[in-house]
Amino acid sequence: MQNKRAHTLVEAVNVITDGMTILIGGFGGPGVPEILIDGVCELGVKNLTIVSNNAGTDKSGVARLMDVGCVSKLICTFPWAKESYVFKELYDNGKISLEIVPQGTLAERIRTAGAGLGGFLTPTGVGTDLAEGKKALTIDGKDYILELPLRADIALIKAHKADLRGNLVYHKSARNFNPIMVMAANHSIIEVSEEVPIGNLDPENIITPGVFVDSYFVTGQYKVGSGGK
Amino acid sequence: MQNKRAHTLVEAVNVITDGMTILIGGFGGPGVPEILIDGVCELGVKNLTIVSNNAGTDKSGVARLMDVGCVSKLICTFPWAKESYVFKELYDNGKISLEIVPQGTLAERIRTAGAGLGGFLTPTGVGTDLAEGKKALTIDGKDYILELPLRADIALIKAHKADLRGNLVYHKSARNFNPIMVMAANHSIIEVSEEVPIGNLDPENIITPGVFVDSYFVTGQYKVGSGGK
Amino acid sequence: MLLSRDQIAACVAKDLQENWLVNLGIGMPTLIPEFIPKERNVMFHSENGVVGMGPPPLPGEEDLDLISAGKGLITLIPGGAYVNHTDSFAIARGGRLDCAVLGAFQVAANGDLCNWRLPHQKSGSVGGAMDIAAGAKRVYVMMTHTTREGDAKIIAERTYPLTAGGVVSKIYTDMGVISVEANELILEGIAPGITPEEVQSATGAHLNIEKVQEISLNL
Amino acid sequence: MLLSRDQIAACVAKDLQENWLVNLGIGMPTLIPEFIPKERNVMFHSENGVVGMGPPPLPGEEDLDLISAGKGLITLIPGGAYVNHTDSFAIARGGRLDCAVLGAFQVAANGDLCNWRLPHQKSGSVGGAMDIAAGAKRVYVMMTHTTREGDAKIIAERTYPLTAGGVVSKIYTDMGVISVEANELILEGIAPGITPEEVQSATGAHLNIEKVQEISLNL
Repeated sequence: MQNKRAHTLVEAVNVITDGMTILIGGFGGPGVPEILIDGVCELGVKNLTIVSNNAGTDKSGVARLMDVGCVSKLICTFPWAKESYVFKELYDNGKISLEIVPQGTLAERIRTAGAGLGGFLTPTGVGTDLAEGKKALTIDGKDYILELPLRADIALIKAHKADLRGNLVYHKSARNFNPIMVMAANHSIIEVSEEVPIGNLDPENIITPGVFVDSYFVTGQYKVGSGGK
Repeated sequence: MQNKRAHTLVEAVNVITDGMTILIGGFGGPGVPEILIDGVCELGVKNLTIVSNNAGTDKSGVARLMDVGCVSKLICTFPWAKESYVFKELYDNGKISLEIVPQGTLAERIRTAGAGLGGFLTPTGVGTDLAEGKKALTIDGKDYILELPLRADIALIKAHKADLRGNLVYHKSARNFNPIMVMAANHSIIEVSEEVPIGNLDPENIITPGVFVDSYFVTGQYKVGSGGK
Repeated sequence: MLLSRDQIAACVAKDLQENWLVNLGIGMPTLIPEFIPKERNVMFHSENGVVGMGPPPLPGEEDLDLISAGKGLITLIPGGAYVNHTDSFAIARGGRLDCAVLGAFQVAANGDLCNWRLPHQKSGSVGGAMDIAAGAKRVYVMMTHTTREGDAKIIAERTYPLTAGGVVSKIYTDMGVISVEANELILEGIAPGITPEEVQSATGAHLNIEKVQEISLNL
Repeated sequence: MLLSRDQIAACVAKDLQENWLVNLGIGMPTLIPEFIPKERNVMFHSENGVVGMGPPPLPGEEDLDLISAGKGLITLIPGGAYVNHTDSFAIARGGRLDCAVLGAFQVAANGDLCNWRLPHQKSGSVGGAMDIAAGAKRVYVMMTHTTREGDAKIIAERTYPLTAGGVVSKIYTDMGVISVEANELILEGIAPGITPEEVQSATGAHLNIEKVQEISLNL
């Protein structure tokens, strides 16, 4: 059976190269793969396009990735939070570009990519600035805009437990975007707190089947900022 | 708190009236709400449009509903199975009309309705007879057809357990269409084997949150064909 | 006297009905749950995948993996459930929210909601506002009646970037409660000690004041 | 001599690689799993929501709620999972199936697959075939080489209703194994005792027979 476990953080993330588009799970703090992000920071890659709900908190998570200069574009829903000052400074200095997407649309665009579909019609954003340049359709008298799939090279995912097949379960509101993002990338990398034997996860309760998982890194006692060792 | 429990089968199903569109869960035998169907047969309603993967097995499930004369149209993926002879006879005699939908498209059309979206682009069926009359779009050089949401008046759902809020879990491959259909009807009715207290279902493992459930009937020792008593 | 934030929250809470599923925007709307009577079953949805949001945790019972859309620590009520982001927005967009209570920069007389970007800003933080406003059965707005500068936020026609068109049905402010009807704004409730004329002069659209009643603060 | 159904299944099984996720159509393809070597990790997807389909249950261990897409009783392998129908088709359409092995009425030289409706039928049973054929990374066809009447099923251009265009990459029949390349059909394997000319004459499209090898029945 395929061994999906990455034995070091470097092994987990070194498929990432300059210019890639990366989905990063999380909403606020919960579900952000902080340790994988730490690994990407160490890699020193450039010009990443990051897709994530938030623009990071202080200098952690997505903010750290931007702070060390890896990111040239951010696709998110809520960039202007007080705690996202790293993003604000880069943006004000013209060093990062931004695409704002409504949250439900962002989730659905990612799912659409994962499901092998070509787009969807949503009522969200009709008549607003965010509909500009998008195809409009009226179905049964109701107005919709066509939104396109958002596929990525890489997904960085935080989960609670993985078994040896890569089956995943999450923890409370840390689930958020993670189970969708894991479906929508060419290569998914999972940060998990715990690895469990096959059979330990009830097949009724598995949230992400292992078929969506390319590799996982078990964090154990790893501390963010320790340099990927 | 809202009491979603229907105390009799009649109470569960008597919101159904002539001409309604009804989603019925199940794939093959597993997940078919046989007892709710029994209740609908007793009601004697007419001209129902039924959406279900199969055309029924022998004289049970959807086949029984057709056999007693409730159904004027069937939307399904796989009507021509040996065991679906009730449908075949009605169809050959011009007594029922048929719409064939690819299975993934059927699931997605139902989900699209439940998610409040207006349609989706799928590569499934491109260039086939089933694409006739559907809008075609090319996105990034790939061809898609636009499929529209499939919403219903009623969903008849089979689940394994419900708690008092209507949270549901399913059983093995009896899950199938049920968790999607329950989202896509104006009124959902659930057939469950067991009712459990609030807190009995782990919130991490609930497949259908109770917000999608309008009423449920606990089958207990009920036997199909006993006349709704 | 202008209503306090808690008093506005209490006014909204009074109108949230038994068995409703409600989404609360960040800021002022998060004050609402504590004013819902204990015996009334109102369920809260948080768009980050929490169906059945409960009050903040007791000291020592915090879980950093359980937050609201506003990023505050919360709990889950018994019988609540966790869902992923697409399922959470299927709830919102799919018409399962009986009500969303949102903040706003502007509300127009036709129910247009503007709450995601100010006109002078290059960009805004949309979050889930557009999806929730487009999908909820009812959109209630909770805000101060005017800007800090005293400008009207309730106006005849919006001048700010749109969040969702024609969706707002009720507006709760520190001056009163306004119902958005097909052809007019109806002042239903007014803060004690304020006159309908004062509310009208702080409002940029015509108010029908015929049926106004003083808000009882013993809510 | 023509290959038996089991022998065709063994030919397909030989080509299913370690760690692949595979969907099996109803009918003949369901014979494949028993010919996969025990030590090889090939995982089977059943579109009715089973990821990790295992062999039929032992007597006394049947569960009527656990069936394959072909409606036969099955088991779940350790580490398998249940998903709903949209998630199951997200797997299929989203490119997660390394291979789908399907039956067919016709396969054209360009890889067109026809397997859901015969031309004289008013209607057909499409099931999941169109989604799976459109989404799988590789589509293998497993069928008899000709119809019962002896007509070719592998032809230059399809005459039957299409399931999915240009998707078939390999064809396994009772006469041999054919690879569908960009510009030609290549006869790779042939049943012992049959000549390439016999295969060609039973085929409605040109076959490149230059590299054909006899199929070893000690698979």
